[in-house]
Amino acid sequence: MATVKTKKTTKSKKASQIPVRYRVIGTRPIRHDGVDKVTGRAQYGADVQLAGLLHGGILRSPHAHARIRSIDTGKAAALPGVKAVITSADIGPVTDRVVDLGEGATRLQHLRDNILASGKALYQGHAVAAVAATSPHIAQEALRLIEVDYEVLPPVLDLREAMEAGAPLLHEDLHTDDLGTKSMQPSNIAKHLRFEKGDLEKGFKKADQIFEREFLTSMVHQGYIEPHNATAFWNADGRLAIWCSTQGGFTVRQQAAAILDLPVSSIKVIPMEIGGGFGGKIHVYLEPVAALLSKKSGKPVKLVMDRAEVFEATGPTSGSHIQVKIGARKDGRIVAAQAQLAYEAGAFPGSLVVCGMMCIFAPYDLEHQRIDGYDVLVTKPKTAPYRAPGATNAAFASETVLDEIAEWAGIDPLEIRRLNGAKEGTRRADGLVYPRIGFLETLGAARKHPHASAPLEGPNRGRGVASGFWFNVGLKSSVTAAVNSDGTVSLTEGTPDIGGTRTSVAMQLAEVLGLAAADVKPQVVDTDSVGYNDVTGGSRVTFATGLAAIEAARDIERQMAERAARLWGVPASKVKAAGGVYRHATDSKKKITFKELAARLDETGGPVVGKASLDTSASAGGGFGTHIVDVEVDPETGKVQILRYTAVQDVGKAIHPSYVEGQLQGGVAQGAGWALNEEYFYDDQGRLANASFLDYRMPTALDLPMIDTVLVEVPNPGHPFGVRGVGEVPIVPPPAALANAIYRAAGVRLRQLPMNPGRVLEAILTRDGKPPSKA
Amino acid sequence: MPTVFIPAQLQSFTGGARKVEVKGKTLREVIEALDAAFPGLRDRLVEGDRLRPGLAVAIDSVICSAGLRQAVRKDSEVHFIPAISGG
Amino acid sequence: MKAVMYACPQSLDEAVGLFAQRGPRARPFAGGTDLIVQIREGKKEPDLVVDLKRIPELNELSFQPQRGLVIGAAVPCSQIYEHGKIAGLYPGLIDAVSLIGGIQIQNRATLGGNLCNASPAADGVPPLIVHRAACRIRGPRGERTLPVEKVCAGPGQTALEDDEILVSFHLPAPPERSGARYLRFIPRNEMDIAVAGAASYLELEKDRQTIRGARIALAAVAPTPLLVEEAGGCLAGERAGEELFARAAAICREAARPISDMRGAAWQRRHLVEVLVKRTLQGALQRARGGGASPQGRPGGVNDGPQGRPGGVKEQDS
Amino acid sequence: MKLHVKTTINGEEFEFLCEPRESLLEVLRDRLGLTGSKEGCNNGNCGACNVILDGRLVNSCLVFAAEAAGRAITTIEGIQGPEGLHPLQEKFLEHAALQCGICTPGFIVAAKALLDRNPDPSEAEVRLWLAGNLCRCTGYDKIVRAVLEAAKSTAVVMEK
Repeated sequence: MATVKTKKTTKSKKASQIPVRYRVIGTRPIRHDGVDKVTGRAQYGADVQLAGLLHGGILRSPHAHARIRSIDTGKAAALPGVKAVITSADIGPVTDRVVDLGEGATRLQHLRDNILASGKALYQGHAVAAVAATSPHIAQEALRLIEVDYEVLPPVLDLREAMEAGAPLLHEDLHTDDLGTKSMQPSNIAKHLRFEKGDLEKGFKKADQIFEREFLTSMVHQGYIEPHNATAFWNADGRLAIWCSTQGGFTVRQQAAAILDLPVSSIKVIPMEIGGGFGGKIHVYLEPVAALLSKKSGKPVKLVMDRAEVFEATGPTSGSHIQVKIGARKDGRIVAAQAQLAYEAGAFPGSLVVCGMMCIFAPYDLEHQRIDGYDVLVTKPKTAPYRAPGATNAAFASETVLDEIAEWAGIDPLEIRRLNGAKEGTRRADGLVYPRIGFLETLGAARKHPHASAPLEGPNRGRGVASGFWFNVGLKSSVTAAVNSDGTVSLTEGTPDIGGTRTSVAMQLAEVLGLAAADVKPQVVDTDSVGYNDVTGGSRVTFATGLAAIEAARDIERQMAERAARLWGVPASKVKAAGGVYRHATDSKKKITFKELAARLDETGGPVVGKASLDTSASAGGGFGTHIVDVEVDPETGKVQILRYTAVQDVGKAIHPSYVEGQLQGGVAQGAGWALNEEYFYDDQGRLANASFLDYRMPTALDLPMIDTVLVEVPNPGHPFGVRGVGEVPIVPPPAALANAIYRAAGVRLRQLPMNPGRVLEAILTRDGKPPSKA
Repeated sequence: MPTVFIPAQLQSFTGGARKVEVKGKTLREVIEALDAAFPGLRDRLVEGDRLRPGLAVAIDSVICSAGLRQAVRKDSEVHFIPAISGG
Repeated sequence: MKAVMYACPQSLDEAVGLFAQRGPRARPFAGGTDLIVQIREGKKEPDLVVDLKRIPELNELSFQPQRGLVIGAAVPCSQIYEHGKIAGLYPGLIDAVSLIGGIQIQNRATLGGNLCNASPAADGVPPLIVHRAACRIRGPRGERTLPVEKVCAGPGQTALEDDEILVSFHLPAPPERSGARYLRFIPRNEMDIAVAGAASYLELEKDRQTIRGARIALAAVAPTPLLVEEAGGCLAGERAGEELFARAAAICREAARPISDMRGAAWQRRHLVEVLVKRTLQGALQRARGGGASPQGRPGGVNDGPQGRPGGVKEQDS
Repeated sequence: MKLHVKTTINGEEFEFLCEPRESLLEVLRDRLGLTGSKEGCNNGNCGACNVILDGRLVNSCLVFAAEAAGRAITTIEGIQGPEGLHPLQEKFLEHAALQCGICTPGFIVAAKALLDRNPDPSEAEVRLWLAGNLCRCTGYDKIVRAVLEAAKSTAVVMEK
């Protein structure tokens, strides 16, 4: 542990070389892509127009689980205007293998089968065939002419039933990886994982009280407003171009290459502006299909999902069943904690249960822990990450039990968190030891916030508190930055900008070079035009692409110093750069600004280009948030109204505070929707009954109050400006905070998400001895 | 000697031991030493000349990016963890 | 979307002619907020949509003390709540038209469409029922009148023949000391379909205590909007009060025949009907006594500010 | 069979041919190249396709293109005046009222329709008016503030 500390301290010293009084960092410039986005000029994926463009459509399974006996596409192909029809047979034979997609590995067969079903349809909405035609309407008409012979099989909709022996199997060849041992019988449980620390039994023996609780959460969707889209053109030279809405052009390239069995270099992915992702635009759905349709028709093909397709066939995040057992002493100290998390993977293995396992007790310093996780197949869409994937479900369980313990021990909810809170040096259940983190600081800031002590006026009102953690990731980013003769810098990035990261990255480059944010011209480019980049995800872009921009800026600074040296005829070592001014170390008359120097590049050796390609995995700082919420519960209807919300978070260093606040506010809104109304509502045949914005019920402007934010800045030692990822943490606490507030307002503990009016009402009626008769 | 934390799914190789100490100055050496002590472990950690897809290594709680060449000190802790990113 | 033709007749006769020709293959079209979606989803497959928005009779919106209120079937919701006179006289109707969809929908959606779409959850229909609206219906065989409560026959089914057009609604002028209130329950604060809805209408004697007459209609708890005559009947001649209202609410609860679906469970809907009937009776009573104030505020204080809509109508969900 | 439609968009006369089944949104985007109006749901529940039709805010996905005949339409492309950005657009930028930006055109068009009718709305009125527009990124806080600030700034201009 000591060694860890020392190592970190060294890094902090290095960081301190950059002045802490910033000129650009921490200011709020207008984002570089802003005007295009407020005038409607920004080009998103669905806006792509190409000469001769065909429009595609996808036929989807109406059944949750069915064997596909045959597909007859003859009538569809014969419809005038139809240029291509494909099924999984057009993907070609596959040798199954595990493909590494940079940020996760998956079986190629599963990757392909999710694009176009072969053999079995495994969820309602599973793609079965696709067409391309001269208009979207003709494509839709053609889909109706495709005849599929299904043998309908029983759906598997309930997580716990799916785990039972004898449940209908999704994959007859899938055996459980049970703590490293392969199960004898095939099963819907893909994996059983465990984290363990200390001696659980010993811990529980020290407890004055043990709390055992059980939680259920429903599958929910990321709910980005822009539907998935992809346009592909398979050129006669074998080069494939894909325009799409994605969190990562390079992951699209990698997945498409694997599915289509092409070298990555023959695919160029052009990431268009992206209308929200939240983890849901990492998996490919349409891109390879559009490519195959283009190959078959010889023309560019555009596929755009409608909203129902987005709900039915793209990645929601896992519904879950979580059991928590926590032992506490009378003084509020937690002595042992155990959890069992079962997460829905959907139709193919790969839920992010492991993230839930990592996060469930992560805010606390607990000696004895055991956490088991199960990855479980159900006949629902393959799940995808969703903003701090797995952590929100987990925190709903742990943070509401903690609230119960606080009440039992007679301790303030913020205080019990402080009492047990993790800090630098705390070892998590997964074994890792925290570097400098800011959890306790968020608790302190929450306590000081006026919201924490404001009186609650009126009946049926209550206040809840909860905290949350996300580890944040670094991964790989590459940028290039070219100095222009007018003293500006063109910055080329490969991480799609979903929430203002062009600007937050450009600001870091500007800070190092002593430029204004507006002097940097950032753009996100295609996969042929920049080095490899991992996805915009894991709250990593401002951190990792920012680090790359800082490196590129330093590269430019070195080169510019050399140019100044050349101008003055002195050795480069004599030139010192600071704040955009290059000075001779000893001759004070010799100084030149970045802008002046940029105008003289031609006479000193030609263009200057800075570049950086980094793997920043080592230093991503974990993030913590603590939320306070007031609600009013209508005891007659069970409806919960959010009255006031405050989100406190350790953000490390806010590069552009407005967009950091925006991340917190957006995370809260999503978390509140998940908490109160959002869910995948399946009928007993496994058909999604609410695949529309109307019935999925995401929060509107009228459902939320202003969301107050407090940015706590405990610098991440792994970043020269102290940046931590901020995007994911804020979705983690809201369901628990709301559950705790509902309890204090209405006296009922809700342990199932969503806590919609029906559930709250049922709990209130049951508490009053009048449980509803559901006959 | 570096301490290797054995994930639950590999503890069947170590007879249930959660932590073992092995010699090694690089991750490669550590894994070789592990495999010598607990035959078969290497194949669960390494594929060809690389870590298996989906697996990451943290040395002293820092996720490392140098693969099997990563340096390991005498008092280091080595953790094998799932490679994951986020939303 | 399957191919379809579009016609935009300028007169009622022209429209009637089109339907006489095409029968069930033609669909009337006004706001389009239901029909376009239904065609897009393949739930309705007309060959022809007949845009009724340019026919004068379907665009009438007028009030005269003798004649009462005439609302053309193609008048969008926002025009109704922006009409100076209607808001004061038919507050129960205003409650409903100002909470259908968002502003964008209210600028297109019509009461005619709301009724003829025949959704059990239509917000516009229960207030029309309690305000005793009659429908003027025109077809090739002439004209007829039908009380609103007789129009819906089941989900998506109406008593209109395929060649008939709903022209307008006719609501009698409200008597003195009358008032109405519509509330629906939705999980969010806007943009949802009612889990349950209730409209109550009360007419008081001169003492402002005794109920002369009452009507209560429900939404989303039966295959059609439901007029519960027995509930209204039990109020007549009685002194207004909580216990009395609870009795009417209990009758409504018994009359409800809800289903369970993704929007709510049957038990929840029955429970909500009781709550909503009590609340709307209180609201109707206040209005009948001349108090425009709403009985229940929207939690969260969002309705505490100035009036939400240009029409000056405050609206709430329950 | 195609229809010939004459209409006015952002103050200019347009003529187009379309099938009767095409929505106004489809024609704006695919036939006229006005891709600022976005499709988020295609059934009137998100507001990303908002346009102003004869002074009224509507979802262009729920309007047949044929209905545009003889009417006046304002799209996001027509909000900016010759003198520069509309105050709403400026305030959206200043207040960081957008993240991914896909809902932004719809919000700005909707807010424009609000301020045209009510130049000084309260927070509650703004929230109610914008309830038909979904944003998944911002939690609405900064959007509501931007609209309120834009109202203030236009009020100042009018006083001058």
